Amino acid sequence: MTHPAGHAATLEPGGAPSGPERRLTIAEAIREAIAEEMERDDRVFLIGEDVGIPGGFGGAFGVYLGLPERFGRDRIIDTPISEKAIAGAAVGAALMGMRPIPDVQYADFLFECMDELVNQAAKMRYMSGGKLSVPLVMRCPVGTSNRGAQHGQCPESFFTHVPGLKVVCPSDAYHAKGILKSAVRDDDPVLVFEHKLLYGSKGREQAGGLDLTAHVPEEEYLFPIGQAVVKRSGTSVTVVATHLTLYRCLAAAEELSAEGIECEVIDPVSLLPMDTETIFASVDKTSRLLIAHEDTLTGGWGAELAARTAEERLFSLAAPIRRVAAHDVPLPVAPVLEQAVVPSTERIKSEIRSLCEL
Amino acid sequence: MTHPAGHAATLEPGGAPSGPERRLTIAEAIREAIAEEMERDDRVFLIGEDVGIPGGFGGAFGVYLGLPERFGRDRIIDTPISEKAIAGAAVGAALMGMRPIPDVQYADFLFECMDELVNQAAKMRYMSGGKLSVPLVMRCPVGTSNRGAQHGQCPESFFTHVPGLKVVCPSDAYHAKGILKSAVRDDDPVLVFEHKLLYGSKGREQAGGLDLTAHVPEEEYLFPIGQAVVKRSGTSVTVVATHLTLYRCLAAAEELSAEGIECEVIDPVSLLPMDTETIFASVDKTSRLLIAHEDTLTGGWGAELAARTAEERLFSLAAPIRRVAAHDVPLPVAPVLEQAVVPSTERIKSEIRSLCEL
Amino acid sequence: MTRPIDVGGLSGEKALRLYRGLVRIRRFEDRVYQLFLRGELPGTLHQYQGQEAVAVGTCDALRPDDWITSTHRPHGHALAKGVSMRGAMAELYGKATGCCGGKGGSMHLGDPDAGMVPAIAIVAGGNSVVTGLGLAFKLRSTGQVATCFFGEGATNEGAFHEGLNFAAVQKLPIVFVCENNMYGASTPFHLTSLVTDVADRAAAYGVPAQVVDGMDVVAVRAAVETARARAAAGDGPTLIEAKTYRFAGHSRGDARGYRSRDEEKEWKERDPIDRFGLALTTAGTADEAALAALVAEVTSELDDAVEFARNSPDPDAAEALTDAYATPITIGALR
Amino acid sequence: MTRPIDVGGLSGEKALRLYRGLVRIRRFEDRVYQLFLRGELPGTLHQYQGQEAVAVGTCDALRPDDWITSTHRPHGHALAKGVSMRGAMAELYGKATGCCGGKGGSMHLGDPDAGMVPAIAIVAGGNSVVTGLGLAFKLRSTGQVATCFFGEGATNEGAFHEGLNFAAVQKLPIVFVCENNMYGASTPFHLTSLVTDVADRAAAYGVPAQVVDGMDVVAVRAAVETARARAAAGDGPTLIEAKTYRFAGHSRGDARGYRSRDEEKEWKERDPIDRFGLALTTAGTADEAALAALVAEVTSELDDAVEFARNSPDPDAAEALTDAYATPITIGALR
Ligand SMILES: Cc1ncc(C[n+]2csc(CCOP(=O)(O)OP(=O)(O)O)c2C)c(N)n1
Ligand SMILES: Cc1ncc(C[n+]2csc(CCOP(=O)(O)OP(=O)(O)O)c2C)c(N)n1
Ligand SMILES: [Mg+2]
Ligand SMILES: [Mg+2]
Repeated sequence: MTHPAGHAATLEPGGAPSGPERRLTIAEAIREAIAEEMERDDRVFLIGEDVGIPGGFGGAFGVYLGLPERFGRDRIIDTPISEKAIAGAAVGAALMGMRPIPDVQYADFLFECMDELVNQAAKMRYMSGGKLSVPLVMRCPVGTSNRGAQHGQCPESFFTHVPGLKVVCPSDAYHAKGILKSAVRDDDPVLVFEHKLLYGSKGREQAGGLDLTAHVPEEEYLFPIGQAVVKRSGTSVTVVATHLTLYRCLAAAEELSAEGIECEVIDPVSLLPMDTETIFASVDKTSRLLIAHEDTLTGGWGAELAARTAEERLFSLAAPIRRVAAHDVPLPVAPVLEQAVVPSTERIKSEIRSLCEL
Repeated sequence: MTHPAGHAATLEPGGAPSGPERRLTIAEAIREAIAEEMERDDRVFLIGEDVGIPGGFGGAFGVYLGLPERFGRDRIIDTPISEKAIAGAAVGAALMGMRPIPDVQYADFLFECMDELVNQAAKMRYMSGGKLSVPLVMRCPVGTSNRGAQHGQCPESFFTHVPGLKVVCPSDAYHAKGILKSAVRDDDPVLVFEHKLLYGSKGREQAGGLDLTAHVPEEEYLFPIGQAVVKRSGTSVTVVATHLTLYRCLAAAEELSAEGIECEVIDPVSLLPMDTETIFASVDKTSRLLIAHEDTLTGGWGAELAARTAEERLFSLAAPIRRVAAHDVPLPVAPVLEQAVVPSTERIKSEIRSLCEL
Repeated sequence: MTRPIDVGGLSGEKALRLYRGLVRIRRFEDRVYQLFLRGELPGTLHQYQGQEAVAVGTCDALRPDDWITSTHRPHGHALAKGVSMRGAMAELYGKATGCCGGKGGSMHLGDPDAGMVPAIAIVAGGNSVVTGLGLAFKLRSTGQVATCFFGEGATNEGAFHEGLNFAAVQKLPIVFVCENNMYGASTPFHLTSLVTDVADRAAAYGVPAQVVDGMDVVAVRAAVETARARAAAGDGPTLIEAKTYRFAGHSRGDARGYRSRDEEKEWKERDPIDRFGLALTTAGTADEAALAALVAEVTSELDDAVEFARNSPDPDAAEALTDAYATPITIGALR
Repeated sequence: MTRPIDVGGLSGEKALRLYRGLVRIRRFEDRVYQLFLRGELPGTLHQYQGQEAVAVGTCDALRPDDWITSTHRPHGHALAKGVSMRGAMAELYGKATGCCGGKGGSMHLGDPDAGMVPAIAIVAGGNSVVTGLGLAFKLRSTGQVATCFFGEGATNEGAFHEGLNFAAVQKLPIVFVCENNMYGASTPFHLTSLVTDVADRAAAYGVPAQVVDGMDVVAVRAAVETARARAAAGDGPTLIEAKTYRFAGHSRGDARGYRSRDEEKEWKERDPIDRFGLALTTAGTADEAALAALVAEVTSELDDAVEFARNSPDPDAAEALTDAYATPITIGALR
């Protein structure tokens, strides 16, 4: 079984290596990552809406609380509600050698600065013949939370279709911290998608009783972009999933274990580049692949992984590649409707079951 | 073999049913479609940059020449360079029951109005509980022509990931006219992607010697959204491709025929919804699938088709699913570089050959 | 600061209509907040208390077949434009009987029958879309006018600029109503713009603009009436800046740490309902009893709406998969 | 109309430097047009003849380590800011020795060594990106200033609005230089804006603005010098509107049917090179011979650049796959 050394072996469900316990939420881990990187490198700064106003929110999800006091409002820069200016400022500053962390509150609002991301950030290095780089890190909260069609999208897949960008989706505090630090040090633009219900700032209830903390060591570490994590070993089927859906897959895996189905659950962590090596090694073992995400089905990142598998591992497969994703509709707000759209543990379970019967 | 009746049987390479010859370029066919629809329905109007200025261009590719004189500049509306206003105006007018055809010149500039397209046009019907609709048709020229990273993209795949939108990619005059008329009559927002080098306005040379005209009957017809066209029958491998790449696949097919490889070449015409029935029927026959597009590989529409095939036709496949696409880089301008990025006939041929050896 | 509202020339009927409009929104919002705290409503809320005079004054000056666009803070706009209280309340509950069938929710309230596009929760999202409403009315010479509500924070968005400029150039029948409540979420406007009055931005588009006391329903109504007439006459859009204040936090759970209690107090002294009521009774346009009776009526309407919403069925889960398209499409087959 | 250029106080050296700047661009563009017609250059061209005084006047007032952003029409900006003629010409040929290695092309000319971001061919694309340049200079107190070139057509884009407002609020060291050549492609500005002067839009952001004769290199230089000093002093951005005219079509193959030959003639009478040359000789700052010698030098430089470009190798096809990332990534493995 090929997976990156030193990680999968000692994993607990939260995903962190064992060691003296220091459990943080994702929000805390991200805050720590930003603070460490700002401390280490004075080129790093934050820029966005409601990020540093005294008495304010510390960003839409409270992640930045305390940072303005520590680093000053010159490096935690509040902006007008102007996504193009925010993203444009980040691109321009990055071109000049800075390491901006722009913030537009919800991933849904990235559509207001697509030109800056797709036409500028992603292409500047190439257009310049490799002379310039755009080391920015855009953090993008995704995921439904009964806020309707314009505040719950998971648009990460769009960006996997943009050469020049990198796209990561950490799902626990350990990897969120480690990969964010890698992203800040990366010379290319990185979009970091985080799931709102996993921040942990509101407690477990919001995420359906999940423990949203994970062990985060005191000592500094990086987690590389492009490396997947095997969250659970199994031999019956390979399950690749991110964010809240990952936890639903893990729950499904536990329940299915009683039925004799042993899922190998993989958190890809990075979508672009994706660690297909780890995933294919698992598929070689299990002969079955199910991909699950909260982003909508058609054209989602699961399609790319399925396509690659169908090209490179067709003959390893004993059954069709199955995807479980949000249905191809905008997000409704009524809880009963919302739950019908996004992948539930039940739906995942029944898909895995039917896949293992094939 | 299941494909829509009445089409595949009588097809010539241009794709039109046989009949008295009246050969038009795509540009002419589109102009005719718009004129007919404007004549038929006074809710239809054009709105965009440089579309109607006297002495001007008739749109960036001359498609609208003559229309202002015929329909008046109230219905061929020139705008500021304001993609958000153009798309927003189209969304708003469509909500009020009009049938706008907005134009932003190049598909690359859609990134300036992504919010209007993705968050508004695509979601309004759903958010309103089905009470409102957004019948707009956005025509989007795509494809490389030595203009570099920001004037040659094929971003159609992004929009296949947006529930609520429809996406079509006609590649010849017959289908371009028929599907554009269907799009105008459709109650949902439709994005029509057309390849610049196939317009035919500049003659064959630009498109590498292709005959860019096709028979377009005098009498009115519609071509439905969601129906594929079998452009060439064959038994060795199914090739699905759009736009200029479709013609390269057809050329490759002719050349490979001499080697005993008979390609079945399918023009999907619509990407969302896609006529997988026709494609799967072909795959059932050939057991091999190659998908080709000028859009970049990772996350392109070929991934979705591959994923669906790997789910629904895995056991029909005798070989891995192969994709030929633009490499995952921004577009360079130097001809030698540009040609190295987009799928060439040679590359297509060698991929098909190697696929048929498997 | 708290100039009395000029109710001269206001008929008793019209006065009570306006007063009722204000009270309906205030009571609705206060009740909704309680229901939210009790866990009856999903998601989040952006409330409208304090700004009622803007919605009511504006919509009262519009024709019933005029249309509005709204924002993430749409409850007041919806009620003022004529979305039924039942439909609005049921939508907040996510019920099948909601004005959007439970698909829209708090941030997307709307109803074609009332002339309200589902509210657009993208800041300034309505500012580009509204141009199409105006364009449709102009192209078909319907005499209708479109009104776009937006906050002062929205004026820093590209959509504000493109929308207003396009409307100006095309002389579209549109009224742009900016509710300047001084904050975009936690951020005070003066940190995001060197001009203090949003109205000063209109000159860049050759558009006339007017600052109006947004806590004075009569003043707002008058300004919009003039702007509507201008729009309907084919003379193009007007920008009205209503200076106002939201009494509540930006969204539920906002402790308002970024503004002072003194400032809040000052603005509460200009409460648009208290002030209007006082003016009416002082001028003798209405008496205390009439106002109280009206409040009682509103309370019943509200009780009924809550009852209706509570007793309404949840949407059928299968409904989640309808309405993305006019006719279902088969790729992305939903399973 | 054709007010003589005031060359008083201009040293001979500086005068000749400016004159050379103008001539270099004009000759470059004229030659490029011929080369294009001969089929030597791929793609399309957006040419700069007529507007030379804006690029030259602006860049002469900047420090070498200042940066500029540019547009789809960047040849003049590139030469004025110090991109080598060889590098620019070879880029137009798509050669490996081009300033962007053949990856950028006509619409993306640029070079970090000259302080020029690869030109952004999205209209107003530079207007948001430039704020980041200014922000970086401000945060690091480098004393550098960023300059953003854009057309009057770009001022209708959201990016113009957001970029200028953000720069104003943050007091960024930026000079916004609008080249108002009266047309965006075929569309006259007056059909797209009710204000005639772009400068009148600056007040909406509390930004000082100045209209300057864009056919007068000395006037442009003076305006930018002042604006640059203001920016460097920490007082924020200035908007300069240079009234100018493009002598050629919008892009190659544009027959200019949307404007009159009379209008073109009027503007050609204000040719920035002729006028400046005349002013210099009239004032005795330079003599005809000196100007002619300079033109001859430019011609040699140009001949050399063409020769260099022609003789340069095409990029290796494998180069197409480099530079998307700092280190190649493996998904989307390129084959
Ligand atoms: C494009 C976009 N950016 C950011 C947000 C997040 N957001 C929601 S409301 C708000 C503040 C809006 O301020 P303003 O326009 O003044 O309206 P108000 O809330 O004061 O009514 C912000 C930043 C959003 N919804 N859309
Ligand atoms: C966002 C965007 N929209 C449209 C275009 C197509 N286009 C290229 S140049 C141009 C006109 C630009 O006018 P202006 O800003 O005045 O610059 P000028 O060409 O006059 O130098 C247009 C519409 C584009 N490149 N980018
Ligand atoms: Mg506000
Ligand atoms: Mg111009």
